[in-house]
Amino acid sequence: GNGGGNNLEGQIKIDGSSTVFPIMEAVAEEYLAENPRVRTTVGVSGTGGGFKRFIDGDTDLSNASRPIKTEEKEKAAAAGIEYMELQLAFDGLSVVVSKENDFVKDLTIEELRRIFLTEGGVTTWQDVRAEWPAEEIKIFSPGTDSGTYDYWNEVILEDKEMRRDAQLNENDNNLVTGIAGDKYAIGFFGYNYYIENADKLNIVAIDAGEGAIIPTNETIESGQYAPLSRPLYTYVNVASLQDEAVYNFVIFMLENAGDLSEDVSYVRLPQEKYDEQIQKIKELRN
Amino acid sequence: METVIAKNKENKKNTQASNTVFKVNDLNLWYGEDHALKNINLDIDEKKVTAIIGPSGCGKSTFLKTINRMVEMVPIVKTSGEISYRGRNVFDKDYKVEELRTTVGMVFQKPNPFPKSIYDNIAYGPRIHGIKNKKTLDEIVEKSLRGAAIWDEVKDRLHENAYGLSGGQQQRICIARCLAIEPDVILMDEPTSALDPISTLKVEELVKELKKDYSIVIVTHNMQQAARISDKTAFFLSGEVIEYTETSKLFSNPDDQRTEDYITGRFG
Amino acid sequence: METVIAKNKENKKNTQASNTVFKVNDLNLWYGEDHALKNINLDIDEKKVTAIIGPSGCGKSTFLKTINRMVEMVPIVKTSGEISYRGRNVFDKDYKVEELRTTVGMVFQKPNPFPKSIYDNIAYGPRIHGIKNKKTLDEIVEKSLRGAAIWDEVKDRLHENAYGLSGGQQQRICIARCLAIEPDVILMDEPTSALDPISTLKVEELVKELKKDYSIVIVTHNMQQAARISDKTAFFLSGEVIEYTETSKLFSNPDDQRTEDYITGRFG
Amino acid sequence: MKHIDQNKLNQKMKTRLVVNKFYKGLFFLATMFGIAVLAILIYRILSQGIGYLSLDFLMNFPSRRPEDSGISAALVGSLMLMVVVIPVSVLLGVGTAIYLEQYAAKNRFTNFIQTNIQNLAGVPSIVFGLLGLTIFVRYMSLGDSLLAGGLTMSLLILPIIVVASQEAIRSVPNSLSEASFGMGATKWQTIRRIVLPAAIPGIITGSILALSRAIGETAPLIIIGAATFAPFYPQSLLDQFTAMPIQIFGWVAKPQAEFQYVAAAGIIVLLIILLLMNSIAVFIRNKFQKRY
Amino acid sequence: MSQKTNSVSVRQMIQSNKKNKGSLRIIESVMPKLFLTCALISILTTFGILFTLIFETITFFKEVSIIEFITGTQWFPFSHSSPSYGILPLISGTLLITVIAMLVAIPVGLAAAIYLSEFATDRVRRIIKPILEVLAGIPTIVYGFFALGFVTPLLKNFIPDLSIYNALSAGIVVGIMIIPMVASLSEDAMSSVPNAMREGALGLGSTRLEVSLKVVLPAALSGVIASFVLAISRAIGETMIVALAAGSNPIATIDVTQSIQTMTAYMVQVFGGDVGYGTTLYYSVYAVGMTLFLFTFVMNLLAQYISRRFREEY
Ligand SMILES: Nc1ncnc2c1ncn2[C@@H]1O[C@H](COP(=O)(O)OP(=O)(O)OP(=O)(O)O)[C@@H](O)[C@H]1O
Ligand SMILES: Nc1ncnc2c1ncn2[C@@H]1O[C@H](COP(=O)(O)OP(=O)(O)OP(=O)(O)O)[C@@H](O)[C@H]1O
Ligand SMILES: [Mg+2]
Ligand SMILES: [Mg+2]
Ligand SMILES: O=P([O-])([O-])[O-]
Repeated sequence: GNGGGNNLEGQIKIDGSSTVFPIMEAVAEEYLAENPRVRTTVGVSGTGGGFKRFIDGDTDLSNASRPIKTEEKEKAAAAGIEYMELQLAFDGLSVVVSKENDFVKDLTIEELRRIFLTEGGVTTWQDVRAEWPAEEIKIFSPGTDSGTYDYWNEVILEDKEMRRDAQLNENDNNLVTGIAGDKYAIGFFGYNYYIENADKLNIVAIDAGEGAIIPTNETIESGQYAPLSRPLYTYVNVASLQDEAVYNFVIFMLENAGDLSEDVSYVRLPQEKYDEQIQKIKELRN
Repeated sequence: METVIAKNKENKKNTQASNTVFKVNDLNLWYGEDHALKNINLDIDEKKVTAIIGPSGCGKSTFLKTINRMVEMVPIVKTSGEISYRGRNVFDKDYKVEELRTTVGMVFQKPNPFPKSIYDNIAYGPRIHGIKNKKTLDEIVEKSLRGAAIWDEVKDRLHENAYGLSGGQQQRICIARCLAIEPDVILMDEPTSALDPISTLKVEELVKELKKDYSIVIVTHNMQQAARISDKTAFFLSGEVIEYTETSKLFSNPDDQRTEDYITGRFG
Repeated sequence: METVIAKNKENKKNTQASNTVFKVNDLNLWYGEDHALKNINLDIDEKKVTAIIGPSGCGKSTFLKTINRMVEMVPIVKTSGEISYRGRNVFDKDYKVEELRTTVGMVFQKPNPFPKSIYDNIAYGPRIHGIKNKKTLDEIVEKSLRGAAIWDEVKDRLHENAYGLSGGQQQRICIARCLAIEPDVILMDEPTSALDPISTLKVEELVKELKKDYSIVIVTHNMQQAARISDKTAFFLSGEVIEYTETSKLFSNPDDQRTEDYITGRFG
Repeated sequence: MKHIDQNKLNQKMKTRLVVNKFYKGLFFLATMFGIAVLAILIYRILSQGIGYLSLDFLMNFPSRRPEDSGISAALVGSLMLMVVVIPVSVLLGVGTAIYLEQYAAKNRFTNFIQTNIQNLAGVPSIVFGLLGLTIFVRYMSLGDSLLAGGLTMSLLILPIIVVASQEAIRSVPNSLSEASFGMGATKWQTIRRIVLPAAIPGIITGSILALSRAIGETAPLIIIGAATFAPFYPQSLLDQFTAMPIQIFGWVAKPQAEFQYVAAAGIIVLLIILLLMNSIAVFIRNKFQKRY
Repeated sequence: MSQKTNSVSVRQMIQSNKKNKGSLRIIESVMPKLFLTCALISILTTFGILFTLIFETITFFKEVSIIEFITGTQWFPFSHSSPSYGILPLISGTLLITVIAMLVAIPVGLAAAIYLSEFATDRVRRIIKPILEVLAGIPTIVYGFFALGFVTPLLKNFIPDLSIYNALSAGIVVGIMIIPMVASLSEDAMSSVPNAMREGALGLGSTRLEVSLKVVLPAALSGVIASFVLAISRAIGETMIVALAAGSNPIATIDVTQSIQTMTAYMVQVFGGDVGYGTTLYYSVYAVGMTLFLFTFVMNLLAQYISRRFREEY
């Protein structure tokens, strides 16, 4: 691509979603190999935390695992931050239980709701389905600042309150450890964490009315794994695009996002989507 | 007091044959390379006060601490020779130091009461030896304090901290503490050197009193004191016993020129 | 050495009129509430050795430290009265202590060389007073070490640490260190009390030698020493000067009964 | 009546000696417990991490691929952090110690400073993180830069350095300063030429131990927001940075199991550095122990 | 004056050097002020901490009632609809960890102190003390992984019901981390008991154990207790171990097999996700930080009070 020219210098600050982090880290790493003098930092503040810094003008790119919210849009406008939304890959929120858990194979959206909501009134697995053991359910969830939580909150919880004894953790690996170590635990996180830890976890098929579906590259890309598959974004500050290094980086990112996403166990977008976005960036720049 | 006397009368009968408590044979001691005691031969008599004098660093304290094996606290110490206490070699493997030190009490140069009440100081010894009965302990405390001639001064403040006492009183508390376990021998290392003249006098009188019941070995740097209170005196010089004889003889008519030089103040 | 002598000859001319270096008038000193020096009146003669004796705690060290105002390092000290050094009151506001202490040197009870080389120990004083020239320093070091009668013992190891020396050598290093800034008066606080007899002898001889060039005030607990080396002796008792006179008179025929009691060993 | 029965006493003596022996063994085991834990901990980390430890690991920047990952950025970041921490904390710490030991009068105010320092030494490191975030990162607008991180760490270890330096200064015998004053030296001359040189081994030892604490601290850096992926060497004090504990923290959060081993390799490097610092400190302490 | 050495008299040289002593005088008066400034920085730091905490905590209390904060029994700040900010569960979690840690650190640390001070030979002490110092110098993040990766699986063998994140494992490891501190501070206190005291007791036929427990330990008691209190303070403030191994479940429980959350772990949780500046959540960290600070502050003062008030006079 035109990412070459290792005499480019500059500084790029990226922050935001932990879900998107592995993709962006891969992009930054590859970019660095070609442009060793561009100093790129990628933080992991969660989608919401990232947007706050983005709106403060602290960062050039903000990764997100959900689209920007209306109130965030308004704040950005108030702060005079112009941005552009870019999609990088697909993710499928994966609902998992421990490998030791031999009874939960699939769950309906309704059941998920009952398990995760305070008002669901469920405390043991038996309360969900009578044939399951009367053991207390332990719930693990990404922290409330994460886009993953927001997405879950929107499509599953419908903005009602999650059970208060849920363990919230910003660190997805802690969720993996927590769920893997407890036969009666359940939780959810990004597709790649499931793929990387498939040996420790059982995936739960989700039945949204059209039969139980498990997340795979195909079901996610096709949208069949609904409603839990979602696109992953990064938002770029338009003003930053004037900076040669940032511009160069964004182009490089879009050119390589497909391969790199798969590399880190996410699902690539159709190639036209990337080309279209590259086009838009180039137009913006001119 | 009565009991002590009773007991000791009894003892006297048993041991009348020999009136030697300690027999020291060819004792040598090294601190690492430093030969601190050289071929010491010396018998310590029962119910007598034996004084040890000599210039600083000649090994007086070392000798005293060897008798009750306190010197073993210094890790680099090596000894050879024999010290027999009432016929039994104190260096014997199965002679426990704790047993030896229970029968051979010690009073130190600087008064070192424990930071506890006077009562607890005295009761310490009996307690570790398993005496728990309150009444017995009370008796022992009173008897020991009387024995150390300090009962009247402290009887109303037994439960105050021993550190509230004057140096001389503290030293007598330490002597009382030692008496409480009814030792056979009492070793004293310059017991009055940290005391004022009046306290010194009191302790000296006490020593003279105590020898009725106990065998006493006393190290002193004060020759007048040795002359005043002891029956026999040993003169140490650079780790050797130069002369050991009746106190009156040693101070009036010593055999050795070095002894004479020392007691007339020509060195030390 | 030559320069010292030369210089001092010169000095002698200037000060021949008065041969008093220090005049102490009605000096009182308190440590907080504790009245440690009481109405001291005392003149210190030039090129003489003045000894100060007295029992422990009588204020000897305090008096010495007051002369060069070292006592002010204790924050609770209060003084009244006057000490005039060559006609100038040392308590004067504009009399800088550093200036005073440069002309009035001090040697302490325990040898206290700096943890530096012998050379750096001696050169310390000149250096802090701004003498940096290597050759000058070399000369001063040699001269001072000779003056303290230790040059021959250390001349081959000037750059070794002073702590490698024996106690007696260290003390002479301290004296040399003091000589290096060519003081006028030297104060010595029990300079031999930590030394063995042979080292003591050497230091005593040195003092006798030094008085040719310096005025010396020496505190000692050893009356024989005072008698051997001093010209005048002051006897202190509980912060007061009991008697101050020619040494020979004080030791043979003291005016005061307490002096007599002390020098004959009746107390202290 | 005789209070002490020789037979009983000897009987009792046997039990007492057995009890003594038993507890001696018990106390010894307790002492060994810490050492055993240390051994297990080191063994585990070595066995996990040694495979990833290589020259490449030391030279590489972080990577998404475990086998390409390296600690160099974090290592340099930690060292650069020290570039800020060492001058700031040591100068302030020794200065404070000199003031307290040599200049301060014994009054309420001095007492207050002293108490204050002791209290600061007990403030949890995460609270220092909040201080750094509020004052340096936000109020002084230093952002999550080396300077902000370094200043935060400096304040964190300042009390340790003060206390260690005070002890070192206090252990210089008074007789040495007296000798110096006795020659007409001024206070500062005495401090500079006599007290400080004699105290310096103690000061260095204490400072190294304090610095090794700063190198291993994680929580304050998390609070002030040291970056997770910063694949470069900081060029200036205002650059963002990553540090070893943060890098290790990041690796452990990775989905791939291999990164646990990478993290272990990172811990090995961190521990080696700490061990080196500790050994230097112990060496200095033993070498210069009590010479007066 | 001698001709051989061309030097003037030292006294004259000193005299003439005195003229350029002006700069010396200035240094002499500047230095104390400089050092005082250094000392003032430490006070400034304290004020900085207090100011920071108080200021932001007040902002927090404008949004959340202080009564709820102190008396509430629910800590659920993440809820979008109805967050609750009762700090009790966090305090309970903190205390639970502290108690477990102390149950490990005090007996083991004290026993080690007694061994080192009263039983060990000089050589053994010289070897063991530096090793313990190494143990104290290991970064807490390393201990955190150790707790999660080793101690928890180990305990799970005995307690199958153990949550993967639990108070027990974190508490034990915090305790282990603190052992060297208790051991070395207590050992210092015991070693400073004069030998005369030991000799006195040994001379009465005491065993080493009796000397240690009946004479030395009582004499050093205030120093020993002060070391405990400092250790408690340290346990309260410990962060990375609990953040990694104790979980993030703010419930008030005494069930040590459960996941809990401490004050420090909460702070890391929030900042690990870098909350936005200015939100209630953001300020809540300061309120928790303030509480944490008060706890440790009281402990530190207590430790100082104990060691000052009950300083032994032997
Ligand atoms: N713990 C020790 N380690 C090494 N050497 C020692 C020790 N204690 C004493 N010594 C040496 O043994 C010799 C005899 O010492 P000791 O204390 O027995 O003399 P002393 O006659 O009691 O002297 P003083 O009158 O000063 O008490 C001295 O040379 C001393 O240096
Ligand atoms: N720094 C101090 N603070 C308070 N009191 C002191 C101080 N130094 C000495 N004193 C008191 O002043 C009195 C005189 O002490 P000083 O040291 O001058 O006696 P000394 O004659 O030199 O005794 P020694 O022969 O023991 O050296 C003593 O009562 C002592 O307790
Ligand atoms: Mg002795
Ligand atoms: Mg004196
Ligand atoms: O970190 P998130 O992708 O869940 O915002």
